[in-house]
Amino acid sequence: MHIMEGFLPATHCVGWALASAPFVAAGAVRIRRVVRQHPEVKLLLGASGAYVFVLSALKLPSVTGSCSHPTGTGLAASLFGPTVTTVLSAIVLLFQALLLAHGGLTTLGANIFSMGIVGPFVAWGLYRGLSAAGASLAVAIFFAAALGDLSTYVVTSFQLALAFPDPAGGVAGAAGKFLGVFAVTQVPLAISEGLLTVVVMNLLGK
Amino acid sequence: MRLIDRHAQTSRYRHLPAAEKLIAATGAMAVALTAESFLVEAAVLAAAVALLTLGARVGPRDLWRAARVPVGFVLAGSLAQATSLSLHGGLPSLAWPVGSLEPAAFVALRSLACIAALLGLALTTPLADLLHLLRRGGLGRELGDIAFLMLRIIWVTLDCLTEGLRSQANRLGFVGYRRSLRSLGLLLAALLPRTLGRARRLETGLAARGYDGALCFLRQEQPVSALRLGMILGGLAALATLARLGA
Amino acid sequence: MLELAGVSYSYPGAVRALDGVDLAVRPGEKLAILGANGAGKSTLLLLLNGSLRPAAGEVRLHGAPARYDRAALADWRRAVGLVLQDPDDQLFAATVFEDVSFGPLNQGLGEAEVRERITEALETLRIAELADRPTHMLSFGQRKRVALAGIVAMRPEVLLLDEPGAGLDPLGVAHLMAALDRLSGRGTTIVLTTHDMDLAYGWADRIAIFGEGRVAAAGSADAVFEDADLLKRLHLRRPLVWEVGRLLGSRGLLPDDAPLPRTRRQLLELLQAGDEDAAARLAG
Amino acid sequence: MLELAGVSYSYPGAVRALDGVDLAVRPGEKLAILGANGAGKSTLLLLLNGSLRPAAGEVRLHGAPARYDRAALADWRRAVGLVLQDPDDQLFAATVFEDVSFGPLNQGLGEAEVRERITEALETLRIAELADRPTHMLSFGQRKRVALAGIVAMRPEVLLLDEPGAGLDPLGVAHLMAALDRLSGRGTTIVLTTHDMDLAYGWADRIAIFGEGRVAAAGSADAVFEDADLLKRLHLRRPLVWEVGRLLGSRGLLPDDAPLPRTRRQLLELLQAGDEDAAARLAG
Repeated sequence: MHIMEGFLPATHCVGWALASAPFVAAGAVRIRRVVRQHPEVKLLLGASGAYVFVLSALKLPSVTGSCSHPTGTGLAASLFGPTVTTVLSAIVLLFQALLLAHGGLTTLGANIFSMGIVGPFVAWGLYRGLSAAGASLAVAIFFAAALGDLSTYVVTSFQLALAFPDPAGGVAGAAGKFLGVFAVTQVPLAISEGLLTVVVMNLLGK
Repeated sequence: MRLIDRHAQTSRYRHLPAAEKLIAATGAMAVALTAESFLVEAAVLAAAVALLTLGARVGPRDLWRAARVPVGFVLAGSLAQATSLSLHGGLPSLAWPVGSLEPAAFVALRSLACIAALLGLALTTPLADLLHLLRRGGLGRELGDIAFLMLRIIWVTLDCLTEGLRSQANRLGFVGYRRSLRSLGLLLAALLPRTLGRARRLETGLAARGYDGALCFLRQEQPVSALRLGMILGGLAALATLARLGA
Repeated sequence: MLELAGVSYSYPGAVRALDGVDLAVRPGEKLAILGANGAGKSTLLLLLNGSLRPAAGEVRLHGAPARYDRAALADWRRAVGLVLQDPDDQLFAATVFEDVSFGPLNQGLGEAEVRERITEALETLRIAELADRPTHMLSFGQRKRVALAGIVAMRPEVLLLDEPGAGLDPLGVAHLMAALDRLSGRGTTIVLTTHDMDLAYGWADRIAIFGEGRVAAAGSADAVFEDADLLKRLHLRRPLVWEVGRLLGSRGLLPDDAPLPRTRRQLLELLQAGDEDAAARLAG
Repeated sequence: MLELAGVSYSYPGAVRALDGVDLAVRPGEKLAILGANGAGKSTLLLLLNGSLRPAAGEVRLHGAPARYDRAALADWRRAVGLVLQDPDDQLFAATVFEDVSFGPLNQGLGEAEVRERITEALETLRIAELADRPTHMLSFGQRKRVALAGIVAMRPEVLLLDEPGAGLDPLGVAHLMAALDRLSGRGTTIVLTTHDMDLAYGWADRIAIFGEGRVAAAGSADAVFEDADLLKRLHLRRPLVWEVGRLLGSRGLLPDDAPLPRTRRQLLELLQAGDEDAAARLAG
């Protein structure tokens, strides 16, 4: 779920950009090092990024019948690792803003934080954790991808709540509202994305 | 998916320097984000829409198609902002608190103004032109190259995806939720090795052209015009003044 | 049985691709649609199976105007199968068997029936031995045939093929056309697009010339290839076999009672037969 | 000038693709390499420009065995340009102009020189009007020509082309072959692979038949197409123009002094000329 252009106040835009910057920079430094040692990785990374973009531009059928775009971060994180995924997601989010008008330039930092950092790291952590705890591969992948997607939506709702706290319920109340408004599309989407990722990883594992 | 790009590639403003268009769009966004008056937001929105429809001659239907997803988000988000959630005996209840409508409406208008400014940039400027600015302005050689390769491979991969979806639909792959999910899974799983394979073949293809790890190419672009830049900055200054007066 | 009436279509932001196309496909026929690259032949096929919806005009299936709701489209695609040009866009599963099973399984058929369909389709295309092979290790010609088998296994009444011969070597084309003849023999209506005039001439019952957004001529090969100006304007040229056959005929060099040759083989046999006639005359 | 001596190569996990290939490319010639799909023609070209390294045997450039270090490869590719079959494997930039500039820039040329090279290459391919167009909005035929322009702008001595005609309609092929003729006229040596026998027959100075991992025959078209058994074994067939020309010649139906026709146009003109001869005899 993207926060659209102009929706966040200027201070929040700057704040989230600063919060995301270290993660993107760390990933960029790592990519730069790998690419300098193995120049052929550059093309593979370009293709991987294109794949992540196409993935997130796909219309996903959802159990409620509505259609929505997956984040793709769960699949991307399990294929390429969270650090690389953060950088690729940052570029993908920039492309989405300029090719689809989804998200925006002023909200890029906030969207990178939810979709490029929290999502992939939650997915990656869950995948590692559940696998280590002895869960089957399908279960680990399902929860990693579904909760990775869901965490993006939860973080986005909190970002909105921080910007627009509820006069009565404060930030927590506002978060509840935003979670509620977008739940109709986002919860079924997370389940679909989890299931889809299981199908894809099963096929790729063959 | 290709709507915005198609407009950007064929726009009357395509050949204006990307830097000018970027300054105009981000400048307008900056004014909109810092202003606190409805009038200024409305002025930015009106200016961007006028430039798009009258200047760049984007049809109203295409403009709506490009804007509908972000506008949907803005409406839902502002609705949530305008209402108030409180707990009464454990049950959540919604209310429309007095005075909540105005700030919500302001945020909605501000967001629409910024979306219009973003579209003003996106519908007139090919993404590659903006990537050039970014590459020069700190994105770095490696990431810049990766972003360019991504852009090129995205188009090729999208063609494969469209044809794949079509072929699966021909074989009734999207009848029902379970089948749809399975079909999409099959398609994505087949697409990954294909996309990575393309990267390998592209490596061979570029090597035949002397590729040694750096993607260099010559650009044809108009130099930034002091006159146009002055007009853009003048317009932005006028908006900023309006914002100050309004506040 | 399948009909376009005044159909127009254009891709967003592009010049009009189809502009008032009328075309009726007759039951059981072999119809070739000829046109230069970019003439809109693929668009035509996508309209014929409901993948695209016309901006104006209508598509009729068994006489009734086509509908574009989910259920109607599913029925339509059961009746009208479309094979796209690039096989790589159409193969998804790990093995040939699995890939061909995709359509019949989606039709909701039972396992025994699905197996029978797969066996039959692979048999028709003479690729039974490939059943267990991974799809990514097939040659281009094999992949083309597997993609076709995936549609054939759904037993459509009408089979649409977009440039079936493109990228194949002569042997690959011959294999594919032989399979189409077997399908045609069993009553399947076949429509294909091609820019290979000789291929169309040798194979089709009826030819439609497509260009400038509409069907410029349709009918028997002889009628259609008569109009040299039209062909030239649409960047097409007559089949070489047609040209040579005509010229030889007009010089009286072909046996009087023989029909004009339609395939390379017929042409060469007639020429050789002429040789033997001459030899016989010399000897006698 | 460019030579394969006893070259073998196999892809990991696959049967041997090339098995002791000997082939010498002569300066300034137009050489067509004929073979069925999957015969290994593409592998051959990749070996000829150093993209693959032979498992056995050696590649010689100007008489010296090729080396595979970075500097040597750069020189090699300056001399020997390779155009792949799928243009999407060779294009990477957002616009045609930018894309064509890539090769010359890699050669270390100055900006003015690069601009001149681009103009010339686009001119040679008659696509000057595409300079500003985004690569992803070009048709397949246009992408093919842009990919070729990207190599032509590097002014190689030898130009290698993998299936240049594949996927193009007759007009597209004609445009491409005309561009190759212009390049050949300026002294560029051209080697292309194809499975279109008529294309090779009409264009090439010399033909190499490739199959079963080696060069089975090489020489003039007339010599090479003589061996019907070999062609059959390698799933190739003679050009139709060759067959018809021979049969007509053997029946004395072509003017005695005229050489056998090599292109469709020559064949048809000869047949028509024969018509007029006959008419003249009747009138006289």
